[in-house]
Amino acid sequence: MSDKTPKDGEPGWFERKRNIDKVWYVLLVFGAILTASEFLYEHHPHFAIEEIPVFYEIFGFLAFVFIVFAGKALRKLIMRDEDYYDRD
Amino acid sequence: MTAIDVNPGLLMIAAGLLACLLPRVGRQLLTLGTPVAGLLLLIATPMGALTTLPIFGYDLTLLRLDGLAFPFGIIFLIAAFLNAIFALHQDDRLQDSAVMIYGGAAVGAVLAGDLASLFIYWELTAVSSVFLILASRTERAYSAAMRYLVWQIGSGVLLLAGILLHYQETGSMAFTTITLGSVGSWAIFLAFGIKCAFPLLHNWVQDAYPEATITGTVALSAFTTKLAVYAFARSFAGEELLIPIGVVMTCFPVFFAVIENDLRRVLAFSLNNQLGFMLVGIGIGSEIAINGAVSHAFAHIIYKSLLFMSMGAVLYRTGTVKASELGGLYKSMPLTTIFCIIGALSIAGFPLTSGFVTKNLTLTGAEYAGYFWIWLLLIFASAGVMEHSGIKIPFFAFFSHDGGHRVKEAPVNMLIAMGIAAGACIFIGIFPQTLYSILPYEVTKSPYSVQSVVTKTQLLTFSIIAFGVLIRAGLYPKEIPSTNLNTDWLYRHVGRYFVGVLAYMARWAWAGVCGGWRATLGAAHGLIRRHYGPDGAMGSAWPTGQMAFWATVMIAAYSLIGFWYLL
Amino acid sequence: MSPEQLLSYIPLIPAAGALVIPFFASRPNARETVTLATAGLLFLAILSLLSQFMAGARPEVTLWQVTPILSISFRLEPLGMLFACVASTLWIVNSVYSIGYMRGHDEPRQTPFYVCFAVALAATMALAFAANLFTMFIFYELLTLSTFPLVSHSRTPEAMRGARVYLIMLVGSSLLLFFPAILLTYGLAGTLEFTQGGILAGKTEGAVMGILLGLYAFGIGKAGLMPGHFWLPAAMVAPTPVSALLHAVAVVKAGVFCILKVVVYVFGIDTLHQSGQGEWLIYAASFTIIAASLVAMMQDNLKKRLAYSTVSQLSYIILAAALATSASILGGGLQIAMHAAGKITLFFCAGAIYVMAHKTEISDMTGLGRKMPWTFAAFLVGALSIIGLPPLGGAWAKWWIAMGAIDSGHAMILGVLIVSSLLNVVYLLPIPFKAFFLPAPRLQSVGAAGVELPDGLERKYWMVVVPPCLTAALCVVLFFQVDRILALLAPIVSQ
Amino acid sequence: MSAAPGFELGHHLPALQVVVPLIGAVICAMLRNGTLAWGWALIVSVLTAAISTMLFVAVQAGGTISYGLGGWAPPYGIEYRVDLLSAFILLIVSWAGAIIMVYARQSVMHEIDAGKRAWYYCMYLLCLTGLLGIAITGDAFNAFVFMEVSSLSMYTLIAMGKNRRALLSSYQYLIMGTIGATFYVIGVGILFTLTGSLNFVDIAERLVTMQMERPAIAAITFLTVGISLKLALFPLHSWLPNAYAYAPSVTTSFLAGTATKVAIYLLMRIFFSTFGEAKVFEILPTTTILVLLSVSAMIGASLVAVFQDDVKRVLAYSSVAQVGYITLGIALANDLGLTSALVHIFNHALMKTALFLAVGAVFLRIGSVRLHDLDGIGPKMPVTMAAFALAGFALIGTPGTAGFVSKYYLAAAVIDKGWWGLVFVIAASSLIAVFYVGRLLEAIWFRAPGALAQKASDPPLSMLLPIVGLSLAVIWFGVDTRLTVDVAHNIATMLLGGVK
Repeated sequence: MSDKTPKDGEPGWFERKRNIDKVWYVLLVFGAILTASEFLYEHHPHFAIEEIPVFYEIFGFLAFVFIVFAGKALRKLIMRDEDYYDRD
Repeated sequence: MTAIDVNPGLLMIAAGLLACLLPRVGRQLLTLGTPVAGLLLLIATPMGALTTLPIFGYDLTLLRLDGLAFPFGIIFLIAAFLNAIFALHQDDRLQDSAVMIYGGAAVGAVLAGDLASLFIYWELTAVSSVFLILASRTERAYSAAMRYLVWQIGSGVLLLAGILLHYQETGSMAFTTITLGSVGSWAIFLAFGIKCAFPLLHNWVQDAYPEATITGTVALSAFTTKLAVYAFARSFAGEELLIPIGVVMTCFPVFFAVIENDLRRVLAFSLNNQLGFMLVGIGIGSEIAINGAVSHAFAHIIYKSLLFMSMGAVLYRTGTVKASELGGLYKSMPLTTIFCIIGALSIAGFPLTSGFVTKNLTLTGAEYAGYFWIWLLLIFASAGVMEHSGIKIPFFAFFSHDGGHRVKEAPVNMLIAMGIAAGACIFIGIFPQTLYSILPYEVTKSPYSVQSVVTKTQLLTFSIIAFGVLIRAGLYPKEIPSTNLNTDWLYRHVGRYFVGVLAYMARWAWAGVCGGWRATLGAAHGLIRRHYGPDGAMGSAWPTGQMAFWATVMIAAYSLIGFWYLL
Repeated sequence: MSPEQLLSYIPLIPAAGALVIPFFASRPNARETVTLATAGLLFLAILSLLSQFMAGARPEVTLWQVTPILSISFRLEPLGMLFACVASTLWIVNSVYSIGYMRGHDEPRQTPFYVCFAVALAATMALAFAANLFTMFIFYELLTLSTFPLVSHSRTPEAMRGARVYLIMLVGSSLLLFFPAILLTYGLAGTLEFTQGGILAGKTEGAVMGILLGLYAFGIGKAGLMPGHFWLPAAMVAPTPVSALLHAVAVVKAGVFCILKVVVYVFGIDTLHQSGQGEWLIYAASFTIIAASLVAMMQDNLKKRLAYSTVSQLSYIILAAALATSASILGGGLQIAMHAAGKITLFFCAGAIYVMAHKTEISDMTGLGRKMPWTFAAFLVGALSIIGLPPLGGAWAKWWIAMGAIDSGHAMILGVLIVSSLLNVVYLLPIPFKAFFLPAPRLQSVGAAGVELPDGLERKYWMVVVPPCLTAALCVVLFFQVDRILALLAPIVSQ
Repeated sequence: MSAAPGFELGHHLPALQVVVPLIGAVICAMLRNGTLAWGWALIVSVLTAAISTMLFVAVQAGGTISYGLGGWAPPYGIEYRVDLLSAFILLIVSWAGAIIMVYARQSVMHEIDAGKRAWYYCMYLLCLTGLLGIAITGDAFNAFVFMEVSSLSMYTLIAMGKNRRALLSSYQYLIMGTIGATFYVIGVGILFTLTGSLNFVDIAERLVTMQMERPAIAAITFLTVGISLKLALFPLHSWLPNAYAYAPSVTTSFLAGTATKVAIYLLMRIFFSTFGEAKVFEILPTTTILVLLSVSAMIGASLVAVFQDDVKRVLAYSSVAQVGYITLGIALANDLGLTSALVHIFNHALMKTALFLAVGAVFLRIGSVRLHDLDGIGPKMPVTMAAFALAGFALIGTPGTAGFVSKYYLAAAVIDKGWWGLVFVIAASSLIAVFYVGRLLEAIWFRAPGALAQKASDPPLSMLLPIVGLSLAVIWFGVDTRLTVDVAHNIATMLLGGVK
């Protein structure tokens, strides 16, 4: 990446489908490694729920999905035009 | 009072006042130099230092340094310094001055030992900071500034009322632990709460911060709310009510952040959520939890400044921070992108960043105290932080689809400021002991246990994977130019009609009062004129006969009355 | 000079000035020199008196024993000392400002203007020193009469109407209520002399006291307690220096000063407080505080808005008097000084804007800040002081009044103070904020003559710009010097 | 009396008090030249004033002076009896006469035809004689004679006005005055039949032993109503505004300052020295009646004054109202009330004379006293109008002026009596005064000058001096109340001491 501003029309590194896929797979692999590592150390759970296998993975995933969908639902309720307050 | 016992806040304020008289270079020297001088002064001040000034029957404690005040003082001065660097590109007398006074007031409040001084600084932060919003010089900013000011000054006068009630009750002006119970203590609690953006009292943050200037928002994000956190830590540590409040604060902004289009407003929601973590820590009140809150505030100021700086840089270059208009900036502003990602990772709490080492303390505090649901919700909120600050900010600003902005990298001074902040985030992440050493209580445990590193990484990584899944499936909500309603709807929309109706009624009543008054006077005037005017019975010249008649009447009346009395 | 001599000569200084001024009618510079010299001399005399006062002097003089009962007497006590200090200090600033305003605006009849001004000041001084109700009443009326020509200065039909309302309301209330109140007081107490602890102490109780308080509160119409406040907005037809000094300092302050003095020296703080007869006045004052603020919000004319703001702020002092505790009385005393400094600043600015840009309506002032930064900066400082924010003088007044409210068991009055402060924010701050931070709409960026306002206005009309800056600075100074004022006032509450 | 060289002359002061102006009038009638007549009248009136002053000093020092006229000892002969009350009234009347005479020359030259001027001065002196006579005589019938002397000459003085309506006003006044005098003389007649005496003191002594029977009540009735007509007590005031408005300026001033005051004196004499306070006020509901009438005057006449467009009429109605203040003080029949009444007699004479003199000066300059014509005249006649303003303030009762002193005492008297409501009536009446005086002052000082006013200027010194002097006196007696209040208080004590 250079300091020069890229030319128009030339897609950046992150805009190529191939690269994005690369990132995505790296991420998945990293996730898999993390999940595997769970079984390699001694657990000191404070709460019972932590004893559920892959609790953090599931919780993180579901929490995220829940937040996004809840947000979508919320939009129906509270979203207004951009100039909502500027109108008189 | 020896030189060493000066409250560095006063130094900043004085410099701020001086700054508005100086030319640009002098001002810049001052904005950069004074925080450094303040830091040196603060570090040189021995712990336990106390300066009191008797005035109008009270002892004002101008300087009181202890373990709690010290880290806040340090970080406020650092924030002021960072902000000074970040603002070097601009030549704005007013903002330079206001930021210094604002920061100085925050430092002053932290180091003040009595409630009267606290009140003074409290109001000073409100008044000085409003200029950072006004300085945008737009109608929107002006309106937001007025709303902001009403909230802030409302907090101030409520604080004043609370202080006086508290004083009457306890006879003490000391700024120290207050037990919730009396009216006064509740007023103080609420006053702090407004400034700390309690749920339902929070909206001024999201309302005003995004309207402030590029540099102004950075300063705003650092001082006001964290001053409130300090005040809570000082006065209401261990107050259990703060725990549910804090938890609600961590959770509910994340939903709003998801759908918010203005990225600075997203950060403002995120600010709210972070404050929740701190309040939970304070509410738990154990040594570790307090440490967690304080350290979290410390780290938070840095990475939140960093994030606001990066968004500021984007705004500076592209003229917008709307997610729907941005994207692909990593090509034009690579360094900014990197710094922003570091900030995002920090706020999300990845290992090796400052967020990890500080949030960990709070979570540990919750774990130790056995608050399961609290803990669970905090974990949930952490995933939420990952969503809006960790992913949304960098993704939509710098990646996503290309917004078509072909701009230059941020100015050098901004890059330096961001670089320092990013460095600090990582430095604290790697060497947490440096931060731990200045916390109020001793920290014995390293945050880097295998378990905590692994579990937190799992949580965050799978959040990112969820993001990937959603976005590849096309389920992630699009960024839409929009206004999302919030509690400010109550006073900006409903309130407007309400005020409209009220004003109409007031006008009507007023006109009624004035008109009624006038009509009464007019009627009285007419009546009097009819009888006493030149043509009235009393006012006209009587003919002689009428005069004689009256003379007779009088004789008759006198006689009758006289005789009657005699009988 | 002995304090007794000073006390009797001080009101004569402006009176003498008033006599000398007409001789220089044809030479404006000499005439204004006389005004300034008189103001300066008065200030020095007050300073000298103040130093002796602080050293413990409590001079008393009886100038004239009109009848065995009635006398024109002066006695120096803390409230009067404070009031005299405030009025004389601000007169100097105001004189400079008047010159700038009257000349900048090419006003007619300048000689009578300065004469009446000096007479009003003489009346104010005498009022401040009044040792009994009779003396107070006499100079109260003189003040009304001497300011009538000032209010009606422009002689337009509108000005005459306003001045008529002004006169009738003030004289009417004083005749119908204040005068009977004095007589009733004499009937009950057998004396009219102001006495520490109150002359009514132990002389009456119950409803009579409440009624008497009502007669005073509404009879002293200058205090502007609603619904007797109409005269103040009506008086805004006066030239701004008049509005500034008289309607921010001398006249309205004379009203609340009288009420404070009556409460302290006629009723007695403790007597009134224990009787509970001041209760209704607390609510009447609170109502005025809030209602006047609301009405102020509706005004687009700057001076009208300031007038209603004054009505609201004055009721703080009435509230303080009604609360009748040591702290509240101190707060009321402070408010006299603090509000004077703050409000005169605002009026000065209003006048300066009028002189420089010919604007009277707030909606026309958007964007003017760049052309007249000092003026609006001073306005901002004054406004912040009125709101009661530190580090400006106004904060202490509210602090002590709030304290008094708590002491007297009326904690909910704090709510009134809070709401009032917020309302102040809402109706005062938009003025400087819009002037500074919003662009001037195209049409409004031009002055009365249809040309764009030139630069350097403030340098040209410095005589109307420097005074508000000075008084704004005074607001800051007062914050830090509050100890001195409190020390001055302390004797009234110590038995 | 003291054994000073002027012993003989001093002994005859009471007689001289009346005789000097009487002879002066006769001589004046023989003078043809107006200016000469004025000079003579001035000398006479000043001499009269000097005599009254000496009398006043003498009475104050040595108590009541009784002077038997024509060698007959009272009660059979006519007695001139100068007590403090008489001396006080004499002082007011004669000084008013003298001061107005200083002023008169220019004004009379302007308003009276050259041929009639000497005649005018003659009438003036004659009127003065009558008024002084009423005040000095101790004989009820003699008082009637003097009443007629003063009234007849007053009718002439009024009728000499240039305005055609002056004649009509004079005629009305004549009728009402005659009715009043007739009632008076009827009252005196009844008294004479009852007691067989005409001497006030003698009557009083005889009445003490008598019950209040119907004849006595009839006597009081006729006397009161008769005198009420003379003093223009509401509702018998109606002759006054026209008389004041259309008479020549000098006449108006003289009338306003003296005539009603002397009538009030007579009323007090009848009430307090003859019948005695106990009979009049305790047996009969005089207080109630008088208070009602006074209050009606104070409010009603004041209200009328507000709407008048002729300045002299404004002031005339104001006089009716001010008489209400005085009769209210009398009606209260207590020490403070009488004090206030007496003080107000003095103060009102001062200020009303000043006001009318000032108005006369305006008439001299612009030939009109319509309010509209006075617009903006203040700056053109600054000294006159400043004096007018001062006297106007006094009329309102502004503190620091004489008017305040009287009102203060009246209010105090009302409170002394416990009648709180009346305090508000007094205040309300003062407030209405603010309106009618304010209206005048606003036109004079705060309006743009009209065509007539443009040409105005201060009058000659001879007119200016009395105006300024009187208005300054208004202030002086507002601040220094030693003379007025102390004397009034002494008189009140004397009158309430009852019939000796």
